[in-house]
Amino acid sequence: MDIGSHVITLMAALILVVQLLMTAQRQLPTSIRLFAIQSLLLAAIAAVVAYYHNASHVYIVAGLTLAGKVFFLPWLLNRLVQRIQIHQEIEPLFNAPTSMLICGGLTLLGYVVARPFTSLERLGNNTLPVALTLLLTGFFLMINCRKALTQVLALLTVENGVMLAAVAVASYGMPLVVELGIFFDVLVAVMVLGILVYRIRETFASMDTSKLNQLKG
Amino acid sequence: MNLPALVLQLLLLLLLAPLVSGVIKNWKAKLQNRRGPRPWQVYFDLAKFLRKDMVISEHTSWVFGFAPYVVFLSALLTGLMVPMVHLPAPLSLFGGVLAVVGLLALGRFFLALGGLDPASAFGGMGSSREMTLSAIAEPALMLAIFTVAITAKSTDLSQMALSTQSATWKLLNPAHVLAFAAMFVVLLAETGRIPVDNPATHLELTMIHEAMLLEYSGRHLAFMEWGASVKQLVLMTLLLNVFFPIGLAGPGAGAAALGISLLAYLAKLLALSAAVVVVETTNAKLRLFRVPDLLSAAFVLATLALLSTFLFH
Amino acid sequence: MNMNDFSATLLTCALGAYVAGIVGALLFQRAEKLANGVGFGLAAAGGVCGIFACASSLATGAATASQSFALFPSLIPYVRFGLRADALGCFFGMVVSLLGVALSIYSLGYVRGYYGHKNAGVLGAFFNLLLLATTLVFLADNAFFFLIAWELMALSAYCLVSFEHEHAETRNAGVLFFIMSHLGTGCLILGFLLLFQASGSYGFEGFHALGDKMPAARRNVVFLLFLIGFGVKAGMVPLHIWLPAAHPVAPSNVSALMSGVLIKTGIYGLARVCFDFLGTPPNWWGVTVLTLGTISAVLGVLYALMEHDLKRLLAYHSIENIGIILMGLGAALMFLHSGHPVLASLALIAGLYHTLNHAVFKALLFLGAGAVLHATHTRNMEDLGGLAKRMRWTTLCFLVGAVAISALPPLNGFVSEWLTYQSLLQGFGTTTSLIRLMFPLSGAMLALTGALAAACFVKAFGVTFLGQPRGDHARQAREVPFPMLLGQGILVAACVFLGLFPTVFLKLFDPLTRQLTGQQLSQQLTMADGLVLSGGPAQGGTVSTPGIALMLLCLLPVPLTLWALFARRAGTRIGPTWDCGQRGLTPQMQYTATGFSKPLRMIFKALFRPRREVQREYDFSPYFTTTLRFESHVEEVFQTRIYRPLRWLVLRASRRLRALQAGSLQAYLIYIFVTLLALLLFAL
Amino acid sequence: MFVHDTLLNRLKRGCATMAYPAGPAPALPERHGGALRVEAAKCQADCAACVAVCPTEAVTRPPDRRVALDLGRCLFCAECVKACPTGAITQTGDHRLAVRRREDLVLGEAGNEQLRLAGVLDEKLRRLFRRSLKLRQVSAGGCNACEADTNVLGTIGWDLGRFGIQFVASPRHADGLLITGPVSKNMELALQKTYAAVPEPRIVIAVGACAIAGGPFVGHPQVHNGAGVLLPVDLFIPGCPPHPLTILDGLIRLLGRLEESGRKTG
Repeated sequence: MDIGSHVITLMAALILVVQLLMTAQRQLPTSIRLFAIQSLLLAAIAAVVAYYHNASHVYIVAGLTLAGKVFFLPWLLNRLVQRIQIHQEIEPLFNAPTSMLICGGLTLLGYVVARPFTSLERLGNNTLPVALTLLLTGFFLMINCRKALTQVLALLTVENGVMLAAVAVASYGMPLVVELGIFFDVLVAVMVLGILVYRIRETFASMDTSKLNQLKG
Repeated sequence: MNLPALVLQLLLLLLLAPLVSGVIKNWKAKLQNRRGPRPWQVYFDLAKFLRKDMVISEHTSWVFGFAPYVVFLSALLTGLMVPMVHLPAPLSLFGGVLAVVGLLALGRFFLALGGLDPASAFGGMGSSREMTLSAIAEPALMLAIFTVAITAKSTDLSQMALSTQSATWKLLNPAHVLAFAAMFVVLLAETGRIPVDNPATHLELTMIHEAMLLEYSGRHLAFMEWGASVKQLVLMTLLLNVFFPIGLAGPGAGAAALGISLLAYLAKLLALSAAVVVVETTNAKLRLFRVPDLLSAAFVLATLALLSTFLFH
Repeated sequence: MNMNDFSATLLTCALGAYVAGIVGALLFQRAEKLANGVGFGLAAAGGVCGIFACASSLATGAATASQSFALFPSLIPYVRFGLRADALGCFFGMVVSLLGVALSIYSLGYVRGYYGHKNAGVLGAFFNLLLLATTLVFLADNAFFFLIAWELMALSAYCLVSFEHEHAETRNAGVLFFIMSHLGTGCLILGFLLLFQASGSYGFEGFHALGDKMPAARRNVVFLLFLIGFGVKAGMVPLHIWLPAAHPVAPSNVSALMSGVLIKTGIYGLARVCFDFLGTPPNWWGVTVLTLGTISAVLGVLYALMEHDLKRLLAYHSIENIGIILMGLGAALMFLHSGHPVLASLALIAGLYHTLNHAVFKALLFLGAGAVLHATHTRNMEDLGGLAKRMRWTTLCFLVGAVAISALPPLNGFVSEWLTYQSLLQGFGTTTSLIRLMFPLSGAMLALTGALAAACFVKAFGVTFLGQPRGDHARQAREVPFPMLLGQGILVAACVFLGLFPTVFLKLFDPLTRQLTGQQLSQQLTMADGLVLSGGPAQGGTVSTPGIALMLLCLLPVPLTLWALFARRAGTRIGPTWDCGQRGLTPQMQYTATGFSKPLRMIFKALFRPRREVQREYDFSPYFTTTLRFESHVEEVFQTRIYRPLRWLVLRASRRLRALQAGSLQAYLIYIFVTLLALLLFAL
Repeated sequence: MFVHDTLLNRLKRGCATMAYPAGPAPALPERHGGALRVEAAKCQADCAACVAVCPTEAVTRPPDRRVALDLGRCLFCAECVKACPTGAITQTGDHRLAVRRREDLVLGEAGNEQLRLAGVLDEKLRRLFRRSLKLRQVSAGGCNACEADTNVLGTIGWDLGRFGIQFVASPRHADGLLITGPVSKNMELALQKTYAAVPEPRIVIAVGACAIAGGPFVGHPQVHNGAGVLLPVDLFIPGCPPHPLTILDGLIRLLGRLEESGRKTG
């Protein structure tokens, strides 16, 4: 039982590392690839939890994450990147060092806030703080970069954080219907955002969302 | 409620009402140093109106012919609810003072409609002014009634008279005196006496009560006039027997007690008529928009009466 | 099958009839006659079932023992679509069903006016939806279900109000109604949330006597929220501005339903919250409700007097009568506080009996106004007149309604005001503090209201029906089709029956007062086996409306014998009205509605601030005017003094807030992120 | 205090109404000659002195017949009395002038040197109006002198109200019309409508020379020469203007109240 928890803690830490990497670098394709790795780790955690709690429906969740977030979504985003031919995130709000610092602060906040709840976890300790940090840093990532596509990616990492919390803490408690609900919700959101990104590209010849303020009356 | 008492009071009501307004007219003339019509002149007028034909306007609907009967019957019914000679009034079970005020309002409602029906400007003016002034007079009347009803813990007129009769000091009680003053002003307003409206005027523009009757003739006019005089008698009796129930015969009174009670009642009635006559001859008619000030003064009097119910004892 | 199931099944089939009415009306939209018949026929059927269901459960006392039965299963936790036909709900259910029957029959005739240019099916559908929603509001047993039904009612009422949406006036009135009712609903939601917080569940039986368990401050907040929420719907004075705007523009059968029943949902809510939920009230609640009631009554009738639009006049009278009902409820609350349950139930009966009476005679008056509108296509009294000879039956029905609303014996308005007077009078002795002065003073204001109402309805009836027709629309008016007269006839019968036999209805109030104040007064208030109504304490004063009516007939022989004795040979001649010998009276010489209320406008100048403009055009000399334009109107004090400054403030604040909407996505994300962080920090 | 002084003053003055008709009639002013008396016998053969002098041709002397004085048209200016050489026309100082029929006003024939005074109303009307007569006054043109004198009857001295006679505002309440003035063309419609508005049974009283025969305006194109042309008149009270005593005498004589009180004084 403790092997499982060790494995899960390790993978949660790895997810956190991947998240920090995403905040630091500028390249779009690498971001997508990092997102795919993160989703893969998440699917693995789900599989381990399912194995140790022999909760069959969690396997489905792991499978779906694998199929959806590791293969389908990165493929979709990559196709989009090829179509738009923009690979650089030119000037984010905060440069790399400050954003790294902010992510550190957010991680600290995540741990402080999640501390009273860590007793809930059965497998792997403090996966919940990681999930919370994932959520906060994803949010910060969204604010940080202007490009619509990276904002979509940031939204997906936030969703990964939520999924991690769900799987790690209440995997056997969370009814399947809610999981499915969240999953499909994300799927649709991404598709819509994809179209939106494409439209922004069409109208403003750039993915920079700050152009949107020209729409003001 | 026994039938003989009812019939007797009905007859007394019908016969006494014109006499009272006749006496008031006669005394007013005496105070104006002229001989004036005899007190029973009103009977002659009523008898003549009954015999005469009627000319009805072409624009009127059935409401015009219906109104005189409502005015006359509602006045008579209120008369039967008010104790005149014998203490529990014949119909006291059917309604207390609130029913009396309600029935008088019913009579006024149809009188005003009768004024509006023939499509003449005078009728409309009379109805408008009558309804306005009676609306302003209503709170003062109700507050004065409330004052007495509160001390008597009942809205039944016989009960009020009994409670005032039982404690003689009640007559001088400031609450009763103030309430009586307020009710006296409302009496002048309701019966269209001088400070508010001049009953003997010929100038249509100054009339209030008379303007609504301009289109009535023959027996309709007789019922309207008779109803108005019965209403005046009812209001005066209400004033007298609630505030000064001296000599009012109790429930099981014999013939002698009833006789004394009748005499006492007539004496009080003449005294009140004298008061009305004095007010009428020594005052001039107020301008229409000064009358609300008079009536709000009455309202203030009634409020003071209410306050003094529990300030002084 | 015991009584409870009988009324439950009847209730469900009533609701079923309404639903069928909606579907039927929409299905047969194309065939107007069919849609009208099906829609309103089913509404009438639903009404009849509703009356029997509620009356039977009230009469047999099944109402108090009734459990709630779920209408259909609910998926969401805390929400349960349960109906409970308890005494208060049944009483109001009976009111809405009674009106539903009369108004549906009336609508069968009234809607014919809409054939050709408006869709009668849609009107029928929304009419049924409004009836359904209102019945559900009265019988709902769960806060959520109540709010859903409340919202459904508001929406269907909005659609019905703006049915004739081609006029701008209607659209504005509809939007105003919409905004105001949602302000109220907002307060209700907050109130129910606070109640949920105290009781843990949304079921009404959980809320019972919850006030005693809640801390005083929170209880007062809940009371204020519900007072504002239900006050808006009831049309209490400061929150009344939507009522005189919405009722005149709605079709007449709808404004009758709204004025008869919709504003009563506010009263039902107040009664449910103050008497059922919040336990023994502090004194200031009763004082507030009594004061607001008195102010509503007096201002309502004063503004009604200034109107010359027939339906706006009736709308203002709704505010007046709501004021009178609130006076009854306020007095009842004060008696509950001072520990006099008998007096409290007397005041409650007075308030609720006036609710029933007002529903009946106000609907009757609106139907009368609708009939006048149907025949003359105008609501402006200045163009009407002389309808008494052209629309004989409508005139009679309107007169009965006018006598009833002016609280004149022997009809029902007088009975409920008599009960209110009795409760106010006996209230004087309940406390020794200065507060008891409020009772006689509000009694005096009630008397002022009654007399002004009588003046207003002499004006309304006299100017509209009597005299000469002022416009040619009025000259060509003809009597309305039979169903409309039948609808009015039912309500006239109800008015007379409610007026002459009040003691029969007092038995229906027993389960209600037993549930709310634990008293049962019908024996105490009935004397002489049902003919005489007593005010409670012995020798406290009695009234007998059947007695008054009977004596009025018994005294009829007096004038008849005088006629036979003196006037046997007297004839009658029809001649022109006396016009001082001029060339003849033209309709313009009659007293107009504005003229009639002129003395009162002068007396209450301070309140009305009347303004009049006279524009005079002339060619060569000012003494020979060619055209003269006279305009006089009364300032809407509440609009100009309270709502317009409020609106200006809201607009200025929102203009400043607009800067927040910079349009940049990142700015929005930062706002969300910052609030998230703040909440997390706050949660530590 | 105002009320106190008024009451005391009023009570001190006592009743200021005259005793008439129970007591003696108040004296007429000396200028008022009273009724005229015509003794046609004293007339000289072809003397027409009075005819020329009369402003309203009230005196006529057709060639073959005796002199005729129509009191209805007479303004009581007494010019004819002064002009008559033989004193055929004399003033009797009698205030009683009211008559029921228009022809009674013509003096001069053998039997009627003086006026035959008005008899009482027929029995049905008398019993109806004896104690309560409400009149509606109509001024149909004229100089308002007759209205003034009728108005004087309402003062405390004459006090018409004590006989149950009263002037009312609306013709619907009235039992009869009291017409003054020569009924000008302008007032014809008003007079007709007022008469139509009075319910049956009704009477008409014409007061003053104008109302009887047009008075000084007789023959004018804008005038109908008196009320008799349009309405059935029940009582004529000649004079220009008739003295209040004459009007009062006419009214109570019409109602039969005079013999009653007359009987009292024997």
